[in-house]
Amino acid sequence: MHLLELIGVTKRFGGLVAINKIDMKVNEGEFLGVVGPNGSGKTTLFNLINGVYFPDEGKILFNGKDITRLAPYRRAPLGIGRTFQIPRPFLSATVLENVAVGAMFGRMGSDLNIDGAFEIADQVINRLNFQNLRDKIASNLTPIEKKMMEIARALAMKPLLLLMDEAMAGMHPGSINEMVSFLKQVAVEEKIAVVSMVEHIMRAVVEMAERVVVLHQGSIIVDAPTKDALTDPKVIEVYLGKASEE
Amino acid sequence: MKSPLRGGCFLKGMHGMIGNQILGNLLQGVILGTVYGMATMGLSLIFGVLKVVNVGHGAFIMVGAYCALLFFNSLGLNPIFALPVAFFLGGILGLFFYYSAMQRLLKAPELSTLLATFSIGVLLEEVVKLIFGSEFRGYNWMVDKVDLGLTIIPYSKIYAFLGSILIALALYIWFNKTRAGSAVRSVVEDEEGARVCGVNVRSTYAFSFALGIAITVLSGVLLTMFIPVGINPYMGGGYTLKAFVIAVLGGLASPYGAFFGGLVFGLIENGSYTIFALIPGVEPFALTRFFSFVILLLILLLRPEGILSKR
Amino acid sequence: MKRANLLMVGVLALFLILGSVSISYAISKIVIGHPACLSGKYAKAGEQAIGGIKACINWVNDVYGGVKLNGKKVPLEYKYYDCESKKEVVTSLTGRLITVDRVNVVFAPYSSGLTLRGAPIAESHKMLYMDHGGANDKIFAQGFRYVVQTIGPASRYHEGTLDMIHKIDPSAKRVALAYEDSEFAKRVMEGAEKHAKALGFKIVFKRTYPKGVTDLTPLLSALKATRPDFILGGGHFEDGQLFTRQMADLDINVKALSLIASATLPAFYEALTVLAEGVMGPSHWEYGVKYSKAEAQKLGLPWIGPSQDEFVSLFKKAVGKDMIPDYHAAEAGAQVLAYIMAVERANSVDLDKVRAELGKLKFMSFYGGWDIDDTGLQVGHSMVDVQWQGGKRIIVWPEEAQTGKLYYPMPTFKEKAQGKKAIP
Amino acid sequence: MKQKYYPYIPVLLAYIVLFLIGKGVSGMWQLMSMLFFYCALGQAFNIFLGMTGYVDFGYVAFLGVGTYGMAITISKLSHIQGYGVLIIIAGFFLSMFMATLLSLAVGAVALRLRGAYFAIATIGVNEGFRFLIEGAKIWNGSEGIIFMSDLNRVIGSKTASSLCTFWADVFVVIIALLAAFVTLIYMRSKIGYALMALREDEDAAKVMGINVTKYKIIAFITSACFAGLLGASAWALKTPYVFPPEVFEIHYTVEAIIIVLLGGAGTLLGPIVGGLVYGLSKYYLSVIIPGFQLLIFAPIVIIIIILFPEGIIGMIKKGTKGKWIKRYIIY
Repeated sequence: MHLLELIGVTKRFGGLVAINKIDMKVNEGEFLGVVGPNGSGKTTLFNLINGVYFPDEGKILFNGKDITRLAPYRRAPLGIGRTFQIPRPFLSATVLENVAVGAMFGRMGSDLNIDGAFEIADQVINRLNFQNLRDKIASNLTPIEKKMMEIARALAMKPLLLLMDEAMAGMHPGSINEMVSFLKQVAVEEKIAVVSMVEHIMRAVVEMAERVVVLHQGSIIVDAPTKDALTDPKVIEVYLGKASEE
Repeated sequence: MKSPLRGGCFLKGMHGMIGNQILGNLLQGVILGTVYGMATMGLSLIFGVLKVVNVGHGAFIMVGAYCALLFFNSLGLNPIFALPVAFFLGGILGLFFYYSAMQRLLKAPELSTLLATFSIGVLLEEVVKLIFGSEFRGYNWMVDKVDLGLTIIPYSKIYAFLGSILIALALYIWFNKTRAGSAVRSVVEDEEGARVCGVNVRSTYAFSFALGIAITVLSGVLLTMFIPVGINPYMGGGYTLKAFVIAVLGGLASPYGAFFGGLVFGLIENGSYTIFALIPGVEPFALTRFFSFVILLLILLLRPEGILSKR
Repeated sequence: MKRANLLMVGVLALFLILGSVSISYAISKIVIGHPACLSGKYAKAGEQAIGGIKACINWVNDVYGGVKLNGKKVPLEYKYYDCESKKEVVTSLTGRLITVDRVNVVFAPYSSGLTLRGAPIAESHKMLYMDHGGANDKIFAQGFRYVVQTIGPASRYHEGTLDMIHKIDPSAKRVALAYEDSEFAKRVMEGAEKHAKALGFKIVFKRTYPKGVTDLTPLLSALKATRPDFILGGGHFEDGQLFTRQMADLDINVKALSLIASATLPAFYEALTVLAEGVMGPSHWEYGVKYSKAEAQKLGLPWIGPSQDEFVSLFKKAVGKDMIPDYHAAEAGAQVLAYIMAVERANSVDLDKVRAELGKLKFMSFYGGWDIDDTGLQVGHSMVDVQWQGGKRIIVWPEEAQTGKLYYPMPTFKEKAQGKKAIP
Repeated sequence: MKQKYYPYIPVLLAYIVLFLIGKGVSGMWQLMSMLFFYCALGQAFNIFLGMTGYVDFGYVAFLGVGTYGMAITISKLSHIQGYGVLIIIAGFFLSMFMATLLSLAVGAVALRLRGAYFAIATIGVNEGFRFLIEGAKIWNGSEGIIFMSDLNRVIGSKTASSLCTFWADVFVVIIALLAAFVTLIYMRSKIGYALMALREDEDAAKVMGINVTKYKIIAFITSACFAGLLGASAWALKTPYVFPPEVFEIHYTVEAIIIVLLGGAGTLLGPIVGGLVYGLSKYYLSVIIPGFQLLIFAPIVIIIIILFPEGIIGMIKKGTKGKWIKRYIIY
């Protein structure tokens, strides 16, 4: 059985189709890269998976459970975590509190009391080793620090599936590698399936992902193990098409 | 309540008298509604652009009313002459309050902006009270009336009616045909987009706020042409509440929506009275107010984008 | 040491002697306490009331020579604080006046609400509580024993007007009632309705409009359809202007229009100018009323206090500016007179004796008649009716107070627009 | 575990000190009772306004129905003899019940809306409710209820007046303390963190697994309950009459907003500080320059909003994040 399964999912906005009859599977603990140029429907896809939008057609299964029309706040406890393209921390709270909120209402939330949540938050912060930021107020963080904090917040939710929207964008290569290796390590230990979404094919994804799904204009054009995917003519075409813009 | 009135009504027959009354009231409602609509466009414009609800809206209407009052009583001038002055004064007030306060609150939470605009309103009220005192003032512009059979309408009301339409029309043209106008429109529709298209959003903010206040003060003059009495520093509160209902009717963020919202509101308030008056043992007038707020809630729930907009 | 003891003995002895002669001589002054509205929304009325009270106290002390008590003349004193027109403040100040300042009587603050706020404290401390600013009859249905009213109750505001029309124009039968939907105006409306029915008038219209209304057109067009002979209404300051104005707009012409609260104020004429011609309004008292000693003798009532002109000059002295007193001042002043009369008749400041005398008391002053029923409600004071005639306020009713003849019927709005004045 | 409740100590002390001043210094009780009212108002409103960031412009409606709850109970049950205290208690319960009912109704409707739309909707509810009472002549319509005589009959005039002059204020203090305590409990529980999250970013909060609607309604109802009780004691018991225009006066809502903002929205100590600052400045301004209070006050409020949006306690709190003083005193 797959952890996540999308069956013929379609989402329209007014006239135009954002996601077009997508079928997609994610297995437990696997690393999946979702690649696609701007406007290819990646963010919409994430929003469908964690319930910000409901699909117009198709089904979404999580652990075999139909979550197609489940409210977002009921999905997180099932184990769907997420980070945003532009980080959305709770600005007035400290980093620790932010992360703790993740733990409180995440998969373990129901059987965690406040103190428990804060313990988990502490653990996560220590693992990502930014104890120095622990008591800083989120609004005083740098963009990168915010991203880090968001990843920590998502991990504190103890997710089975972690959706990462442009997680490494803007980080300098050193810390990207750090991050990637760290994520891999955690993912393996805690059996987290990571779906990382990026606009451009970059080393990080290649290193991280075992499989890549390439989105183009709302539909999947390629779904293959990373190496094959990257050499696939369709993909190259899409990205050559984009090349001019860069 | 067995007041002989109701007996009388029924004897005279519902259809005849009551019917004419409703029609007469609706006619009055259209005229008043148009002025109300005009008096709400500023609120909607400011919300549309700055996403700020001007809780002090009524105070600016009050300022306009005093303009008309002074023009008539002190200078002996026909209130129509007060219109440009009120517009100008409003613009200045708008710029002043934008740069002194609103500019710093654009990204602030509702809590701050609502309280700030409310305080601005209070400040205006108190200043006016300090200058002119808290007496209820008024002016008596002697004009003729037209008897339409159903009801009688003095010309002053008709001027206010036509004035409102003309100004609304002018705004419409300005919005759609001029560059500045379309800049404002683009910010209302999609601020990010507008920025990308090279619209100077900040100056558009300042400009729209000033314009919004200006037409609000202007509408104050028009309102006194409709009701030239009861002018006092605290007259604004009632209009603020009306303006909210009207703005929501029109979709809150759309000035013309507000204009037509005003029409609808006028019809509701005047039309429903005669109906409620048929219910024994109630105070129909208060019920018309209640009714208008029920409609406010319904629209907020069912069609927050306003009754006129097509989804 | 020794000297001190001697002194003490002496003092004690002195007290004993004095005490044995008579205790009642202990009273050296009578104090009136008042949680007044100096600031806040009733500041205007408050200033007037204080002026009126001071004026009458000065009259009592300087002209009248003090309050006669056991053959001695005892001076009156006045102790007041500012209650800021806030209900939160009235409570404590009333308590303070009674417990700390030990006054002999408390005059209530302005408005029914604030009067109600102080009443329970006065009642619980067994203190006489005189109401010159709370017109709501319901105050006297609360079972207070020591609350006494000088201001006429709201229910009687329009009785005079109805009597007048009943007398001068038997043909006018159709009356329309349109009042503000407020605690006070509602009382006036009920009273007017009762009295109108009693006099055989036909009520063809009876409606209210909410506070702060900005357009009366729907109500007025309904009213117009009932073709009344005259209209009674009003409630506050602004609505009266609106009412008259929109009557003019809709060209509703009646023989008489009487509005409470607003119509007697100068602002009313300033706002409406000629449209206000002939409009009437009831008032508790207006400068120019003709109540006099002679008048009192004619009616067989005892007379006390200054003449009207004396009162006005005393008032101006008291407030220290050239201001004409209005009815707030007059009723507060009259209340002082009522109290000292009761004290003199009781020949004591003992609460129950004074209250009993107040119950029996019936007199006339510059303010007019004064008489309460056994609940403490004012029934002896009839209001005057004022009419705008050529921009002046003329008292047209009751006849004994008249300063001019009534102009009746009121000119039509068309005539007014052409500059016709309501001068008989 | 115990130290969880240390921040409550300063709150408790503050009210005790105020109480002692009121009792001790003659003529001070009235000023204190006014301050009690403002503090309690802020404390109660803070639970919703402060913790969710939603601006309920119709908040006073809950005090209004609370006042009516007490008024109705006393005037309807006054014929029963010898159950005085019980009737008062029943009054409190009815007030709470009515406030809860109204808050449920309003919550179901308005809490679907956000930001400005919510604010406008709540204004609509407040005004609409008032006009319904007046128009449909519910509870005597505009004439209101004057129930002094009933109160006298229920508990005797002596007790009644000590109720009006002293005990009503004591109830207010108790309500304030309760509200503060509940605030602290919420802050130290998941509710508090959920509210913080939805105040900062409602959509993110949803994605984080927070049932925002549930927590909003919890805060809304709690806050409304305290408002109801406050109306019952500070208005109904202190002045045994109720007139619709007085109890639905929107300016009380604005005062409450100012108090919360002044002290620091969403802080435990904020409402007290806000209430004291607001109450005292208002009181002394009206003594020094009667009639001009607002003229001075309005610009001050604007300046505060611009310069100190977090309020007094909010600023201190920010400065002391993670320090012991914050954990125990400033909360």
